[in-house]
Amino acid sequence: MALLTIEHLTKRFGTTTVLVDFSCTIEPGESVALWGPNGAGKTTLLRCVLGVLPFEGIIQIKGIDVQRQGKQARRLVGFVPQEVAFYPTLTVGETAAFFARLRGLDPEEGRRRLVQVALQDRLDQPVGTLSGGQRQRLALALALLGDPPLLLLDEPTSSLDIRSRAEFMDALQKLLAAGKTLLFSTHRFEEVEHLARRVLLLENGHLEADTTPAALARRLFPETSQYRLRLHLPERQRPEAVKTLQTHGFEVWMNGHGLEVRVSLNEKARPLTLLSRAGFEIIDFELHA
Amino acid sequence: MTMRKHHLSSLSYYVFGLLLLLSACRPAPMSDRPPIIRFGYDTCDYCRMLISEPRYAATLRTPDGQERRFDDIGCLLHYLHEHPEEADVAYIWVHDYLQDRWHRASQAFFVRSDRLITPMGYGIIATADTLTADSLARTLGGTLTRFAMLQAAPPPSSIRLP
Amino acid sequence: MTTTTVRATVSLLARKELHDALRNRWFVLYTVVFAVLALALSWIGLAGGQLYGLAGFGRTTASLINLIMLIVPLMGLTLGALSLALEREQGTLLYILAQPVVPGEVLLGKLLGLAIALTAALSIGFGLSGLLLAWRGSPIGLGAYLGLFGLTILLALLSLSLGILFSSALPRTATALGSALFAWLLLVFLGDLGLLGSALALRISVEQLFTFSLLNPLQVFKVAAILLLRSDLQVLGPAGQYAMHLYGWRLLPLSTSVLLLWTLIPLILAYLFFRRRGAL
Amino acid sequence: MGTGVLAVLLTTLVAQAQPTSLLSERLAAVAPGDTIRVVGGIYPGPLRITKPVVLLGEQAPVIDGRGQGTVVIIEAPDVVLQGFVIRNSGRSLDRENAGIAVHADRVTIADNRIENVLFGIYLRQADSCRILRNTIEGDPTLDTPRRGDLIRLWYSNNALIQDNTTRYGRDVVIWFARGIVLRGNTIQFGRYGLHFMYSDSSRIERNRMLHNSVGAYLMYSTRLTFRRNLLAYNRHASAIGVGLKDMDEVTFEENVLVDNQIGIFIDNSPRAIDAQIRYLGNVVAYNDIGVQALQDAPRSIFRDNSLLENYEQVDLVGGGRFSEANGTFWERNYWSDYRGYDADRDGYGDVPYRAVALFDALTDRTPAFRLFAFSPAVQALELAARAFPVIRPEPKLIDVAPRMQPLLPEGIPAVPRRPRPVLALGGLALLLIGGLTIGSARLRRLR
Repeated sequence: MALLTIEHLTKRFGTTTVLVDFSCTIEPGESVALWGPNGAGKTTLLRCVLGVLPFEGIIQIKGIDVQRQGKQARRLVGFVPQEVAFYPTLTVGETAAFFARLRGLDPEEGRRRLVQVALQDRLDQPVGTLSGGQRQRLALALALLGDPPLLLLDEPTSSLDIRSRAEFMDALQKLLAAGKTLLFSTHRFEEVEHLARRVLLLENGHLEADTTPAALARRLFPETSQYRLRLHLPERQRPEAVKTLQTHGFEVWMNGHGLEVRVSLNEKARPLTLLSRAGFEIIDFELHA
Repeated sequence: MTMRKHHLSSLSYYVFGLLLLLSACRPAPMSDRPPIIRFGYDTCDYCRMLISEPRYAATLRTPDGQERRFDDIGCLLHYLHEHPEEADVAYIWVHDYLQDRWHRASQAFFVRSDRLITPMGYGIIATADTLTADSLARTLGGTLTRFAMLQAAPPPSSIRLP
Repeated sequence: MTTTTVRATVSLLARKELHDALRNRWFVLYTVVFAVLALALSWIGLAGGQLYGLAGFGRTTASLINLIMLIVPLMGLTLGALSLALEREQGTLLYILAQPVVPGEVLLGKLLGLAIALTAALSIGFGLSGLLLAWRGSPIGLGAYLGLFGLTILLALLSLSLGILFSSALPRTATALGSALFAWLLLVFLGDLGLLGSALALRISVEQLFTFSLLNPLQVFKVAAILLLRSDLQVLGPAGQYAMHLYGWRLLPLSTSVLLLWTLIPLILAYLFFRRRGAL
Repeated sequence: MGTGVLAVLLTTLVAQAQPTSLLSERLAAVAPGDTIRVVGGIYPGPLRITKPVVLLGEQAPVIDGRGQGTVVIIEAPDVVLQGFVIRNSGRSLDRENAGIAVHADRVTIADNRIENVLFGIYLRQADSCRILRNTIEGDPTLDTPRRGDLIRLWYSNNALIQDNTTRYGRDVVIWFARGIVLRGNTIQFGRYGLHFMYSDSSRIERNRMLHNSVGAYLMYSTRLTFRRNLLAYNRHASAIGVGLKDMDEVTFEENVLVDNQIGIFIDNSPRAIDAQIRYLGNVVAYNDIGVQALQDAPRSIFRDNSLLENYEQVDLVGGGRFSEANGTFWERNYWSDYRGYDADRDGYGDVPYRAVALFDALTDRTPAFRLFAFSPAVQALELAARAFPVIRPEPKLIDVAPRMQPLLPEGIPAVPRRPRPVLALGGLALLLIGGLTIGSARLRRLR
């Protein structure tokens, strides 16, 4: 039996239609990425699956209708939003206990989950003072309360720095290995490549394609062409980095935020490795066609 | 959007219902019934005292629907003397001394006696017929009279013992 | 799998709401202002009576009713208006709705938590002035005092549910709060002034005036409060006498029901809006 | 010692054993002017006294009417009836069943307890009587209109009525009686504390009229002194503390009127063109309306009164103003709503007190608008009227030099004050509930 079934999902806000006749099924253990430009309907789709927005069509989790039996359905879902918002008056420990109770669990269970994401030392710290990465880890811990089979993540790494992002991805990887089903939206191809087995391509509310990361890669980066790797580095390191890459035969130039390197598809990660080894601090990177 | 429209229409129902309610609250058309006195609650429009005892009470209604209430027929007569413009046109009722009934003042029979202690001491009461009035006048040692005669005379003073 | 009962969920959400309310600057401010003013008014009101060996229901006692009519709706309306709208804007509403809860539970939890917070705040104001009144010998008895407290709680509840209605119907905090403040103006000032004006212009009868005035829940509260404190409505003139004659002491259960209705209907509307709107 | 007790016991036994007709027989046996001592015992009514005798009751002998007719009828002058318990009269209003009916002059009725009667003491054409220190109680189970008057004077001049207490009657009535002195009586829980009509040259002082529908209604009389009376808690439909209708030459002095619906109600008084009324040094406090007059109150002086905290201090029915042209003067009164100052420290405000209130002006013209009393909207209206004098109505009255401090007459019986331990408990309970809720919610972390 499919874990998640979406049939003829249509969502309108007033006169604008955000999702049009969207249907798909997701099996247990799958990891599915939602891909598409901003405004394509990724966030709305996830919210419909959560049942927090009214919509037309049917969404079922393990056969439970999210609109009619939302409470039971949501018990099967852990959710990590794009920008995590906690109650500013609560501490980390209180937040964990509160959401544990909300799921009918022992508050102790909430605090145990904090160990899993290495937040056990911050029980009495107000959630407002957590860093972005810590908040995201807390959100993940809360999403795992009660061991739901399905995790929904809405651009979970968008507010993280590169190192937190890597840690977070590793954590998700482990969850996947442990048998969780993931449905997440992202606009970073490397995350798709890293985590997803399947990609749903959204465009203007339509399901454009139900495909694989490899197919997506071919779409995005045809084999023959060259790509530009945009690297974000601290300003003082940039001239040195340019020199380093040029000595390894890369074509490099500087722009407003950092530098851009012309790379081919099969060696796109080499500049990163080179610079990291040479001790440069890479804040972020993007790959463009 | 549809919600808002729906809300508006329910509001208009509300207003409509309200108007209905209000129209129900309008005073009923003037009837031939005497104005209601809430005994022990309303005050006399002449002497301003509480009207407690039905059997001495009197009321009138002016042609434009204003109501007056009196605790003593003597107060009614004083009032009419001071408001001659209402005296000829108003509908006037007096309460029966012996039964729980109202009479039109012009049709009632009155007894005046020093031994009747009415609320303001004017010693005037009203009855339905001449027979009752006559026997009352005899037992109380008073005189039988009609409303026109009471009105024609100067307003009564409170009774004084001889 | 563990299941959570509706009761457990609502009580948890209510406790969280209470926890939040007690840390809300508005709430603390209202509580303090209400307590201080109630105390001050009782003190001033009794000061005269103490000096002359006289006590009664004077202008100053009236100003206690005035204070309640001014502050309590303001408390309820603003707290209610902030309740959902603020969380919606912060993003916490989405997060809470993504948990295994239903909108009705969230709404009920909010209402309950805020109602308890308001009751606690008013208890302190009432308790302090009650002690003062008892100490200095007041004309108000325990029955009337507790009755007035109960009516005030009802008033708080109804303004709270009105505020929650604005909060659920209007997407942004600023508009919800603005509408709530406008509703407060309407209830407290404009409604009465409008009725006064139209009564002057249209020369409506005493009965109609009374009926119309009951459209304003604050007037209903006032009539019931005066009936409680004075045992009659003479002080409200012919309209009061009319009401007293027509209903007598039935006015008390009647006005209580009207106030409850004013609480219930906005809540139902709020629920419908909330379900339709969801987390957005 | 032992014999003394025995003697008392014996007397009591003898009194108890007396045949009930013995009192009438003893009356028949004595000569006019004799004194009869009656020690204890219960005697059946009615008792008719037709000789001028002195009847002295000791150990509260009872005369019981057993619910039939009038209990004691006094038809001889100079009778003294003292120290009895008189109870259970008939219930006929028409026959005027009373505890004691007096039809003769110079009768003294003192120190009796009169219980469960329709009328209490009824003086009919009985001059120069004295009613002293009696306690009279009607039947509280009857509707007020079905009750009788506990003291009633009818064509009975020069009576002295002093230090009596009445409860649960209809009215205390004084009609057609000159030269009455009514002093130190307490009249409670009736309809009209005092209904006073056609009774010239009288004096009413130091009485307490509490919890009646109307405190005192004074009508159609002249040369009345009404001073140092306390009229409180007289509230009922259309209730007033003291009403004056067609009264001439009244000195209304140092009375205290508290918590009535209307403190003083003035209707066509004075009536006579050369008559005057003086309201001096009264305290009018916590009434819905302090002083209400139909039209003006001409030829009246209001001086040294203290108007405290009345919801509406002064009301002129139908609007308008008190006019000095008609001889109405408001002078040196204290007004609790006076907002002026006293820079020269002479005890009187330097700015005249003006009774202007927009809301009063509205309600004087349209009383129905009183419905909006206590509304914050009305407060806002008043504020606006103060800020923008354009919409300020003409003042009802002007007191050129209002007092800065109230003037309180001394020696007036105080309004009974009730301690409120129960209220304190209620307040404490609420405080605890509120405090504990907030305290526990703040202390206990959300775990």
